[in-house]
Amino acid sequence: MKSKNIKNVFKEGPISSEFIGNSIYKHQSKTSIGAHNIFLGQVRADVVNGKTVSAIEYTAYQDMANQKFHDIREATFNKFQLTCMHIYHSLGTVKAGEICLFVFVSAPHRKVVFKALEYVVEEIKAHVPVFGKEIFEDQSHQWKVNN
Amino acid sequence: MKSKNIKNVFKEGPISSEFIGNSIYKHQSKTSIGAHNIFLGQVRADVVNGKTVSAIEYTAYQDMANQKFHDIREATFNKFQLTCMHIYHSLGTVKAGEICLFVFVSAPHRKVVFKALEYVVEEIKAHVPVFGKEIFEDQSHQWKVNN
Amino acid sequence: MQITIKYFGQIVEVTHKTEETLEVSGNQIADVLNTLQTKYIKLKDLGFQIAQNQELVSLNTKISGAEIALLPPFAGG
Amino acid sequence: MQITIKYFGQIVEVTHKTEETLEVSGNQIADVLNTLQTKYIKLKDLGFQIAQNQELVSLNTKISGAEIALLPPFAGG
Repeated sequence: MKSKNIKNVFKEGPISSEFIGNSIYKHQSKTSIGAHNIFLGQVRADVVNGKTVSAIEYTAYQDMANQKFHDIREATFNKFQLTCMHIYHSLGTVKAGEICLFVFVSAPHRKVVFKALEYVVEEIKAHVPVFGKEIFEDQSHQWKVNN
Repeated sequence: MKSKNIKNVFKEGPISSEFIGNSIYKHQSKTSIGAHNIFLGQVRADVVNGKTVSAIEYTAYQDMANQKFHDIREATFNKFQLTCMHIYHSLGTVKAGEICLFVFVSAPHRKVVFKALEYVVEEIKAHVPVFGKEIFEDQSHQWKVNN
Repeated sequence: MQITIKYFGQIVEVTHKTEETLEVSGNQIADVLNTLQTKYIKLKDLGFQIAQNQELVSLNTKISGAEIALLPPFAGG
Repeated sequence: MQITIKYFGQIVEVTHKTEETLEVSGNQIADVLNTLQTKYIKLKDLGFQIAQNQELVSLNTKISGAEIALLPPFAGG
């Protein structure tokens, strides 16, 4: 297996605002940082044919996904001068309004964090094998596709 | 005065991670949002001629600054399809490692939030009359200049 | 060759299982796909990519014996 | 004309006050600047922009009677 030293990016259920706040707090001891940029993916209550999405149930090919997250992380550190980067993705049920993706990049100066964050998020959307089942209020479902 | 209906963007002292976490929490009832992007400016402990910055003391031409923040807000909503936007800036003393700027943009889909956030931050840096006195550990100081 | 195959997302609605080991004859990924489409006719209606040993592969990639996975469209984030 | 003038940041280290009202003769912002540079010689060493009624103005802008401010380089964020 390739999964040596590969972090587990997944968290069961939604990512709480307390977790995010605490993650920000932990970076206040890193006084070389001047700029943080955070992306949060939140589950939308989309209406499809009159039915409203109430939650997304996430599954993943976890070994491959963690490998891809690792590769994205390495590529991002190679491309951009970042001080640190953190990625968390939900598995299982995340209700509408709850957060399913948390990407956090930090650097001494701001310009690089904008480019780095967008790069990371687009790479995740394109290359990480995560699957989302959109559950409607009547318990029917459809499969989410990134665009 | 032009300051009718102009929000006050300034907060006395640093912006806490709890405040940011709570602001994220409040957006979980807005279920049309799919993507948040957050910029945080953090005071760096820069070393200049062997002396380390321990804090920045912020002052501002407050009426003009709030008017500029308002103008930036209006321009951003005109340029980008956002659901909401929040800006907070510190006044007074913010120690190294603490947060002095919090910009929060949200939209149904992700692509627009990256562009909008960078636009807002660059506009703030260029056009808002805020002044920063970098205080060194020996209480001497120098004046910060954005670049 | 005995190959372990994993199924994800919408694919599981057709296979009704998340993993199985199958005997595959032939030496290309295309041969795996043929075996699977014979066993699960409805697979032909679904869009998916195929990974071998956690890397996306094409139909003419050689079968290595490593784990194969059928991956429907990604929906992370 | 009586003009209220505000000082910010490093400018205050030269004027030792944050605000004052001065009598200015002439009708352009350049005349305000001349008055100030006569009163505070060290102002010539500092970089700043001038705002009138909370908008940046140039030296040949007409004095409107509204509040004027001397703004050193911005350092927000």
